[in-house]
Amino acid sequence: MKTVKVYITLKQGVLDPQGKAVQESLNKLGFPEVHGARVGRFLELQVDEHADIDRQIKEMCAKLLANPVIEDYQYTIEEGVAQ
Amino acid sequence: MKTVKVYITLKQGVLDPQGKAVQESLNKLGFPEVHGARVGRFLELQVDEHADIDRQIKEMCAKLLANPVIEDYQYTIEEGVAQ
Amino acid sequence: MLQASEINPEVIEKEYIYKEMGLTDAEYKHIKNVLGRRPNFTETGIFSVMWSEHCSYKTSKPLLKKFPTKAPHVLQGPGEGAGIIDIGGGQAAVFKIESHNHPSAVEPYQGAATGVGGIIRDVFSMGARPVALLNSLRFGNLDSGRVKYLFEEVVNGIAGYGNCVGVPTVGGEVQFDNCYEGNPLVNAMCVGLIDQKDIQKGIAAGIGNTVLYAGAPTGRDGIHGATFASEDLSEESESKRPSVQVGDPFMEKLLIEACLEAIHCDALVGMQDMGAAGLTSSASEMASKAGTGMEMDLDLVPQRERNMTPYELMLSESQERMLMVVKAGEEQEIVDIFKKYGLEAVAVGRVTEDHQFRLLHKGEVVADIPVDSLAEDAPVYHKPSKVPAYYEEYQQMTDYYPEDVKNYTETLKALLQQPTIASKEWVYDQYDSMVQTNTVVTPGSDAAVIRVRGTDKALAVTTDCNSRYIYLDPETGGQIAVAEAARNIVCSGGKPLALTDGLNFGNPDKPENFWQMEKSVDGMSAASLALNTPVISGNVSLYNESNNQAIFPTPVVGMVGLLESLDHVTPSFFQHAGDAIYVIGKAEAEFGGSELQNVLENKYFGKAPALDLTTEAKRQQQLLAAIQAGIIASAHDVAEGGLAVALAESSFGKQTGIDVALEGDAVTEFFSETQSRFLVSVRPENKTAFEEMVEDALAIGTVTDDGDYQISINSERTIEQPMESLKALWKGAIPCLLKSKD
Amino acid sequence: MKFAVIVFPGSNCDRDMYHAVTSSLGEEADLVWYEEANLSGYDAILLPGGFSYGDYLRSGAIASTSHVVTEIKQKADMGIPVLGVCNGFQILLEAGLLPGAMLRNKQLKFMCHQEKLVVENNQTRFSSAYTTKEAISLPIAHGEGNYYCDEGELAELEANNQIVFRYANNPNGSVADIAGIINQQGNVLGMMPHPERATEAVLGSSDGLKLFKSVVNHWREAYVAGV
Ligand SMILES: Nc1ncnc2c1ncn2[C@@H]1O[C@H](COP(=O)(O)OP(=O)(O)O)[C@@H](O)[C@H]1O
Ligand SMILES: [Mg+2]
Repeated sequence: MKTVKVYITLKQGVLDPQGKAVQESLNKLGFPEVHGARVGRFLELQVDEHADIDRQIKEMCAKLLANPVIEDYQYTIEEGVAQ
Repeated sequence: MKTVKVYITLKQGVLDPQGKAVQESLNKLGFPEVHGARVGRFLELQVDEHADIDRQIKEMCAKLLANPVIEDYQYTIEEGVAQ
Repeated sequence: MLQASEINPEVIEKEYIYKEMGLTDAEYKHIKNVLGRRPNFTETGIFSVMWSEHCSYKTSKPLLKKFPTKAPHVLQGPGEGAGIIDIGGGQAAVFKIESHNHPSAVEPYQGAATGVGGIIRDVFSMGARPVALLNSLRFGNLDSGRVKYLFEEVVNGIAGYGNCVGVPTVGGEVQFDNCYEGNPLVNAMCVGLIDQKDIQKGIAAGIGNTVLYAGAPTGRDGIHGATFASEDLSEESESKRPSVQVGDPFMEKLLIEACLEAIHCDALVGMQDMGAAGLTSSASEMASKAGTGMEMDLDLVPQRERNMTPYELMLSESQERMLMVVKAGEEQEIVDIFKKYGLEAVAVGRVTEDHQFRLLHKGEVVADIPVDSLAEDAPVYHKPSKVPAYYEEYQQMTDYYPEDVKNYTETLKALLQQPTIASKEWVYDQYDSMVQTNTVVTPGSDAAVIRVRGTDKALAVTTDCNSRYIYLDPETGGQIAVAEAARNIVCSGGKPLALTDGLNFGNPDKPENFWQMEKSVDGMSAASLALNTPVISGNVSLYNESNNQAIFPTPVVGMVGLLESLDHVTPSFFQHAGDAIYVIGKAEAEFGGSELQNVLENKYFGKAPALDLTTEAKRQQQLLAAIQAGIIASAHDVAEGGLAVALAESSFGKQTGIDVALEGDAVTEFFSETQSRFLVSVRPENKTAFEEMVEDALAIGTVTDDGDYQISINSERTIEQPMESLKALWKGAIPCLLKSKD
Repeated sequence: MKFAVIVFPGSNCDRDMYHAVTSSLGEEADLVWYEEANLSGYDAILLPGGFSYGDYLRSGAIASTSHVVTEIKQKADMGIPVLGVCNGFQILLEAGLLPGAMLRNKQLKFMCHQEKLVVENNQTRFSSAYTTKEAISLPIAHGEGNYYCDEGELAELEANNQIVFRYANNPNGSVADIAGIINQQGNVLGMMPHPERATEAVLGSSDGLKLFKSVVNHWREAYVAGV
């Protein structure tokens, strides 16, 4: 079993109102050092071992997990089951 | 400037309806190899260099970024500005 | 490590483990008597939740008996998932209110969301389609970061769940007072519609019939929820945090559709949601009500987590689960319906005739309890009650009169910006109030109005409770809460039919708190009798305290009324320039518990306003008759902030102005909170008819088109303001408080 | 004329759409469960609002991968009119039947109220009963209605007159105040405001009725001989 971690972020250039709100709140809360924040999604998948896993993850991302119009994704494949 | 990446996940045992919907949908889409999915959040912060940055990130997570009642978080601190 | 379930019966007794589960020595002894032996760990847990206040009402039962619960139009009073009233034409309205205070204090989004989910299940488990949601909320003052967070997240949670599940949130109320700072209140009400022939009950009838479990698998969430709800909020409850449940409104939506399809099957015998105390209470209550027993094999219960113990399975409060009893041999029909919606319905047990509640796990009997002992043998406590010192002191005070009001305009502006009075648009804009396309009157009015599709009828729905009056004088305040709800229904054009009550109080072991409960219930009962609005369902939430300080007694009233025709729908705001403005009822100098007292003194003391139930009933009947006769252009009740505020509120709906002349003491005329008063507008041609139909009405002015708020008192122009500027203050107050720095 | 109202798990404006078509408009409609979908025999396809699959992952994303959406694409290619409202619009975007994507409202809040719109293009089969630049009022009810497309796509939408409705006072941050767009062929319309909630005066507005009437008019003219 592999643990696939997928990080999905809004594309550069796409306005991120949530990120902006997070940054402002952090500044207000007493963290003026924070100059930018972007909010994305983080998925952890448990996937069977598989020769073609790399291609498969790409396909999952393209078909469902990320929306190519607004989002980019990255992923890592790790051994074993995450806890 | 540092790039702080924060990964926020639901605590073990906390219901993740979103993860379940994603898993079922991946299975249906022709990826029966996916046995589990959990959906979390992923934040990228641009933060000024700072001696105490570690403690500060923890504080940000505790105060705002993560909901300690149901979520866990992890983070990494990287050099430079992410693109 | 020793698994909790392996703690043996001797140890439970010797080391008082049962006390940690919330049972007293006497209760434990009683259980031993009932069983004729020591209960094992699972059984102790089952008794502890069933005998908790939340499920057994052991403290409140003697009080609840006082409520009038019967009337010809009551089809189902207290005792089922929700109460039911006849609305004619073979149809009925189903409704109930429920609190989720403690979970919301710990995790406001999920606490509020699961509160909404739970009350919706109570309604559709009766076979009714949920058609409206309301909520009644209380928070501390909006000046601390924590309170703002709680407020924002609770609203967010209600929206998140209600919007997704597709039931419009059409009304409710929010009030802010210091006493709720550490213990917010989140009460949710759901109203459903049903054809009377489809009414379901939560009964496990028919020996040998199958028990089906449907919906979400069981996890470890919310274990101890029922007992948690019966404790003070303290440091300790922090450590119980992992028990927070997460709602899945998507699953609930599927459950609604599946259950409402299943009720048309002959195979279905009974259905009940798994709410507080989960599988334990739903299963045992269904058997108890039917006079049967039940046997379940816990290995068959769908499970989300591994190695769950019988104790955990029975006490879990995982959301979005239903229990059904289905005719033996006809299970497949039901299973197929659930399958269509992607849901599992699994046989987990059967109805037995031996009146035992028997549970099997891995081939062993892990609980074997006389089923009636869980419900009927639950202890009932008659708690001592004592008049609080503050009450006697307030009763002796000379009547409070605000001497310091000099500038009426500034006072009006201050009142309009008080969060309890200010526009709640920030809240209800986040709720989908229109889905199902029946919402004729959307939030922001006195009562919301939902059309009954296919008829010319409509339901008016509201929640109300001014806890300040109840704190000052629980009996009068209790009457006022019911009367105010009925007033709101009447103003919208409906005839009040029945109510559901959400009794939120502090620790009942303190005699002063218990006295508050007793007196509130007396007051509410008297008013429900006088207004012919029986109590058909309700909920009790006790131990609402933080740092040993109780909240104001807050028995929320949720009321439903019927509009015989959509023509009777009446707006709360003025309609046309030239209409005559009347106020029904005369103001007395009554300021105890008023918003003005709050503004000036920052606390509440003195006497609550008086209420005469005969006058109240008469005025409501006359106003309703006038509405039904079609001679009322708008109607609004005079509440917090008095007539000056009511006049402003009635002017904010359309671009109208007012020109009003009053006589008497200015502070009293403007700001007194005297009860049983209404502000109405009438087209000029209907004035005579109106004056003939409605007593105690005084013409005070006209609706104008100049967009100005103008009042004179004793012929002297006293307040003159552009309506737009007043409206801006009223509308902006809550968003502004939320934005301001902590 | 016969409409298919597609019901996904979590759709919740399906009945509203059904009532708008059958009661207010007086045409035929079926509620069609997404798995049982056989779309032959329908003259138009309606994707209603709601929270298909709980809006989990991204609104409309999971529903857009279902088999019925493939079938809807085929019907759209054949010229059958397809209307997606709110979640239905989100599904059309996710499925690529319309360009762009939906972001969260810029205030990060769900909002529900009447909103003023301007009919930008009345030359479509969904808007011909309106006059051009007609000001109408329709309810919105969404948390993710902040329409996004890049500059190139926007230029194309503008050039082809594909923007059918714009907000008069942009409530959610949408690019170019876009409230509803149509595909190039002119038979697939997606919009965030709810016309089906505005077909009876008693509910606050009947401005949505003309949208459905336009669809019926077009169909009568095109397919019913002698009308
Ligand atoms: N304050 C009350 N007034 C009237 N009836 C009440 C009150 N509290 C509870 N009840 C009735 O007792 C029954 C059990 O309530 P409850 O345990 O809250 O329901 P559930 O098991 O669905 O959570 C319900 O029928 C409810 O209407
Ligand atoms: Mg319940």
